[in-house]
Amino acid sequence: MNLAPYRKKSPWILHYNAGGCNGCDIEILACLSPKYDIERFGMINTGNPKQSDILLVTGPVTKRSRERLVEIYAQMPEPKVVISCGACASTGGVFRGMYNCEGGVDQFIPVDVYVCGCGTRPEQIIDGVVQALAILEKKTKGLEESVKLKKEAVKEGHQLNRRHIADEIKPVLT
Amino acid sequence: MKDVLIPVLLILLAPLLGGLLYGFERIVKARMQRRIGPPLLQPFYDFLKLADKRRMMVHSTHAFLGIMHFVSLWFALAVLLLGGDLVLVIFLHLLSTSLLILAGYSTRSVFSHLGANRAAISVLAYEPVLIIIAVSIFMLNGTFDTAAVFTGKEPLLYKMPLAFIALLLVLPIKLKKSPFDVAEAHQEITGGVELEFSGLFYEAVYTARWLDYIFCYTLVFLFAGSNILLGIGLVVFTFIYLNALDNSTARVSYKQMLRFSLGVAGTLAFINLLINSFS
Amino acid sequence: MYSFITGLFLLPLIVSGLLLVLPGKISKRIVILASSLLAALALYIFIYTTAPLYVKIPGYVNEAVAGADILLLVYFGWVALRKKSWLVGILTVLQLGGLLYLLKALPESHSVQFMVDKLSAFMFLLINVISGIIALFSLRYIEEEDCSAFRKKYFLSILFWFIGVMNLLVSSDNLEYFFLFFELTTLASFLLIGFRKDAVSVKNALTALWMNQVGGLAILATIFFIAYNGYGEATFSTLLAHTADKGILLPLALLAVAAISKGAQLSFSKWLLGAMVAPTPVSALLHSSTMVKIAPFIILRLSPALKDTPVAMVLIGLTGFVFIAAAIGALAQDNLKRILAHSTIALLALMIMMGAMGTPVTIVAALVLILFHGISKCMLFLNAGVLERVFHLKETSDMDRLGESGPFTSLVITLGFMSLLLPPFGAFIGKWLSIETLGALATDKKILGALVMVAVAGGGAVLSLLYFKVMGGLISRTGEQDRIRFERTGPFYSVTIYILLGLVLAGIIGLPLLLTHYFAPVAAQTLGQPVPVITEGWNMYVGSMRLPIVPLLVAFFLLPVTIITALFIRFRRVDRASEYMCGEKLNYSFSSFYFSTDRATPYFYAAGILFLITLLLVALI
Amino acid sequence: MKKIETNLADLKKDIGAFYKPELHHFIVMNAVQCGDKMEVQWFFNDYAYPGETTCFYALISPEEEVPGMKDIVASAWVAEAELVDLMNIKVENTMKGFVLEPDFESGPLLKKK
Amino acid sequence: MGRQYEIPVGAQHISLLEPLHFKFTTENEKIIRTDANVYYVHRGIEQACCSKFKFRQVSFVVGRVCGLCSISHTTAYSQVAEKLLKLDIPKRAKYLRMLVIELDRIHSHLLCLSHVAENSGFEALFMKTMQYREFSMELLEAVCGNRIQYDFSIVGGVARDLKPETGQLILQRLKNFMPQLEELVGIYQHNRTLSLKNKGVGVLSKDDALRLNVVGPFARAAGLAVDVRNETEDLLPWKEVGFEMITDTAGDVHARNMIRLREIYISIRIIQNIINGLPESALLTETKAFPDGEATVRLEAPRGELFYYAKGNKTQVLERLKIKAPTFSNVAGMVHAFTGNEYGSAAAIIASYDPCLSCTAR
Repeated sequence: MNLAPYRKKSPWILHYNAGGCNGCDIEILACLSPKYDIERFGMINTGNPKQSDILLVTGPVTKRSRERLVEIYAQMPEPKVVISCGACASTGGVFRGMYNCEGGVDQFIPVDVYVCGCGTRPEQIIDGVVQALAILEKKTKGLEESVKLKKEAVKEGHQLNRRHIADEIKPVLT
Repeated sequence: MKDVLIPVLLILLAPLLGGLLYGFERIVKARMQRRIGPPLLQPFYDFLKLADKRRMMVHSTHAFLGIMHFVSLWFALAVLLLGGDLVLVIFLHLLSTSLLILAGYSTRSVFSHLGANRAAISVLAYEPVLIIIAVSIFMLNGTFDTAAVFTGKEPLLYKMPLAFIALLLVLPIKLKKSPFDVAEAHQEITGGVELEFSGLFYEAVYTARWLDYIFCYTLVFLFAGSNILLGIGLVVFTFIYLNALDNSTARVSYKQMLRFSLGVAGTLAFINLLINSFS
Repeated sequence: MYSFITGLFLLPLIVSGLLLVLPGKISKRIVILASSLLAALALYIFIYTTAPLYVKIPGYVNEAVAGADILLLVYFGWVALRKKSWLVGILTVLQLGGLLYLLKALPESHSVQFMVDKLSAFMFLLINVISGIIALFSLRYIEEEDCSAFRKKYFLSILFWFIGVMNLLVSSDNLEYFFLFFELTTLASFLLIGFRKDAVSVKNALTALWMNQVGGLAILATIFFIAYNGYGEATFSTLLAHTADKGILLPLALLAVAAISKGAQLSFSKWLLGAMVAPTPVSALLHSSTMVKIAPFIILRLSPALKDTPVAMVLIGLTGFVFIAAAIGALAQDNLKRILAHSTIALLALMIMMGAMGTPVTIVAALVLILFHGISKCMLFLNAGVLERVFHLKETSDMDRLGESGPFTSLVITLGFMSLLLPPFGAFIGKWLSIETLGALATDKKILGALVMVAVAGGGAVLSLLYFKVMGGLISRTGEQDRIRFERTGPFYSVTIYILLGLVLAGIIGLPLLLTHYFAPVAAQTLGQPVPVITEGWNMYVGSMRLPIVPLLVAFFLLPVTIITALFIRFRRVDRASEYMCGEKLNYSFSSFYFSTDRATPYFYAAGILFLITLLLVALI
Repeated sequence: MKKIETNLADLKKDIGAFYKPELHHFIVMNAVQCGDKMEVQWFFNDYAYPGETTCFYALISPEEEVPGMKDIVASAWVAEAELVDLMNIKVENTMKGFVLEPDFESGPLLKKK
Repeated sequence: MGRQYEIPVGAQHISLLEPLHFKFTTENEKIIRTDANVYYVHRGIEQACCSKFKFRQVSFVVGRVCGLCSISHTTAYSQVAEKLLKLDIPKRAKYLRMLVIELDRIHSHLLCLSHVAENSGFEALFMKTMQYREFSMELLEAVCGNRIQYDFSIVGGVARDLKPETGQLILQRLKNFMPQLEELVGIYQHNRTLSLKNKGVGVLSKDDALRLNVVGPFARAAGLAVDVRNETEDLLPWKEVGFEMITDTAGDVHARNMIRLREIYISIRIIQNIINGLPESALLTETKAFPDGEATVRLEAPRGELFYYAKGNKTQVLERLKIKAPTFSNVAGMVHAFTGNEYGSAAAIIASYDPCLSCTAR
């Protein structure tokens, strides 16, 4: 039985602020509110990586949050998509090149949807999520290769020990 | 034939009914919060999606206990619907809860542990009340068998209104509804014992919640005896009451919950027990 | 049959003597041989006893018994002098005075002194099988004890002596004999509790001594009142023959006091809690098969007479209170042995309550509880010993790593606690039968029944919280360890625990059989009325209570099988993820809820004393 | 803004004499590079209207250890810990690593020569 | 292991908007010690402002210090730059700055209140508050052109003018909002379970507030009358537009909720006064000078006193810029006020501080 079509009917989101200015975070919160009501799409803000499908990351990745970002990414079971919300999560934005910023979520984990804006609007976030759902349907269940993870892509059906993925993060000095 | 067929059908369809009930409840809740809410079949979409996830767990003991929680809860529900002994049903339910609590304890995860601690406290809060209610029922019927309640002439509600109120007061604890959802407490311990489950293993715990709905509403239905109309009325009333309560209260602390449940609900059930023993 | 019973009486005593003189190597074999022989004898007697067997004893033995009594009391007096314990002194003087008066005033008895009926045979089974296992366990345990070689032999010797005395005690009909053996068990426990000879041990041993002496005094008073009322000889049979008489209430109440003191109910609970200082096999012995089980035994013996008397009502009230008080007290404990001790007190209360109610179902419930509580508690205590010796753990809060270092021990302790709490274990069946019968009591006795009902429901919930707390610490381990390897603890430790585990699990499957063929006849003979146990399709009826077999059998697969499978199962092709710690990778310290009941304890004791006074007052009026 | 000069030896005495919890509140501690020297500043403000900002400052060389203010101003530890990491000065009883990861170069706010 | 239980909250936790890490050491879920790590968001803005960006660009950078109170940051920076340039700005610009600051305060306070409700386990109230909050976001969009990150203040004045019809729209929406605000006050004040969760929880006494130098609603709830709007008038004429100090005495979460709700009334009054009495003048004062000397500026952000220190050296790039955010002053008080509370209330207490760590860490 092909269950892939049901993935997009029940996307549970996890939100992580990797060092942003809060602007996008409150807009994510606003998405939950009655005006935008993201639960229409079956979304729940789980707050728990182990039961989430979509990771919403905001903010340029600061040095202190980079390992936490990879850790919670590793704790999410595939298939999963990552949405970088806002300019700084996508590229580093105005913070790019600052001494404590790594600049952009895609430096660490594979990102599927980039949502623009500073700060990004709820409509844009919802649009990004809907685009992510289309990607989610096509995803495989293997772990994806990434810039800093230094992990080979893992095929479906093989056992993977995720316990030490974040240990392999090496600091990048700019 | 009919006596057996309906319970068996109910038992087999329990997850389905529970899922529908849960989906409907999510809509009602959303409407109460002036939102549109998810579609009615949302729980089943969740179910199918969870089955599709890559499998992941902390360790095998933990995952296995979660599955057995679902199995044993279904079994407890079956015994209840087939007219089994009420005290035995309560203890079987305790057994299934205890498997989940043990699963919570079995990992070295802080929130899972905390959730298990709180779930154990919740057991302390509602179990004595349920047992007292069961004994009150025994006094009226002379037997603990729920079959006798389902076939009884007069609805229990007329004889034990206080016990019914006590049941209503402890149901939010069992169903993890505000104000007594300390065991789940999303903002505090992110789901408690459910936290470490994922994918297919979480599915077992997630579906067990649907069974818990059926279990609790069957307990409510007991108070109507053989009067099906009254039973449906009670269930609808309880449904509305639970959702209204959920939407108008904040979560209290576990100490306040324990004090309230044992103090108020326990006293009500006890008074009802005394009344029953004197009448 | 006579010879078998005599063997059961004399074998432990002979072994006890031999162990003192023979060298260590041979004594090991003797212990193994004697334990298995005793178990076999007890099993044989239990299976083949039908009608009560009366044993007459020649007159000169009576003299010897009287002499032994006096010797024993003199020894107590000497202990009182040496340890400067005025309580023991006063009680000894009182006892000695009473005994001498009775010896002088009472006529020489010539009737039966021993009566072996099914209840005694049931107790034989419990005493000899469980104590034998404990003796095997002690062989290894005592080797690691820090004391002289003679003291080690002495320890085993007292153990067997204790078994012998218990065997005699549960079969004596004559109250004078009963008094002697009662006091001899007191002496044995006094010696065992004080075995380590440090200040705390000596103090707690003295506490045990004087508290149990109160019970002895109560027995002496019983004998006096039986004579005073002119019922004839002071035997249990006499008491049961005069059930209709009103004057019997006082002797009954006094014997109940004796039972309460032995059974460590409030406010005598201190001695059992203090007994923790002794080597762990002693605790196992005291809690599971001997000593405290005298309490439900006395009540069961008297249950036909006790039934529906005011004394029984007070007793039910007291035990209901003790059940919840002990459960709450247990919640505040951290030491594993103290937790076990509190739960023993709570369950003993339940057994005494069931005995005092005296209906067929309750007697069956009491028997089930006595047997399965004995097995489970013995297993738990022996594991506590293993923890102490192998893992050097005593506090439950230190045991959070046990699931990693000692998975087998943690599994067994988990199962042991579950067996006290959940379906389908034997102890649960006993508890369940009690709740069901309490419902009937509440219909019958209104307020008392309702109150006791609440106490049992509340106490049960508190106990389940406690067991969760302990099990939670035991079962936890990190995700790093997915494969379980059982630890090795040594042959004597593991074999005994395997046997007990087997007994616990066999109890689940064999329970229907045991109920129909063994428990029901025992209860029938004890009560003097038939106890119907009918199997009908998938249901079993004990009296009016229905035991559905299917749910229990399924529950058997759900719980013990689940717990054991959960440890061994390994899911393949499933990813291992780390625990969710908010993305952090720090180590956090764990604990559980704790509770303090220091403030409530004095009130509990005061309430216990109040109940005791009520008990005597009710009997007098 | 009122600026009062002080030195490391008199610092605690001066601030202790000035700071009354019910009259002033501590705002922040700051450091500015002045050539080879470092100007360390402590800002206080009145609760009254119009509130005036008072700034104590001391010129130190980068190796010198600045006395901690924690016993006079209970909430000063946050500001001290931050300055230690960002400006690479030494403050009594304050460890590095509160603001920055251990692997980072010290004193990122210092102007590079 | 003993009786102590260490509970982490953060970096990622559902009750937190921002990454911060609390380690609560608890006994029976009662907090006995709190360790806080608030520097997850440290990005290095101060250094960038003094090296990468010219002083006129900095006002857009400091706006990104915090998304919730970006107008306070840009305004405070503009003011400190104007002080360095010795610039006087038009009165209409001052009024417009106050208007946006107060609108921002309304949205920030409502967000904080809804977050407290959510973390107290009162989901319906969270939804309700968020729903009512949307009007302020729409108004801000109408005034500044963006829902968050307004970039409204620039050095020398403001970037956009307020059209009269927008002013009328604001007045209309505020009038519609009043009954909704009454409803919220009723719920926050009287809901029984919410008071169980909030009353007497997370208490900071007045003495501690003085000792630990806390600011903003956190301090005002403890009875400490500290509000920059009450202390200075040289830069923004607060008293002219009807500012009023609000304090409470209880110092608990409930008091902080009430302070925020009552401040919304004051903000509404200020906004109405500003729109009704908006002076006509230019929006911007131009200058070609470079910043020189040092200056400090204090401004009341929604969370309390915002402090800017700047030093110029007659070049395009500043010598030093120091930002002291309100939460920076509150960290010591925050860590202090957890002790003795239930862990179950911790999330609600955190939300009631309304911590703004992205400003604190910069």
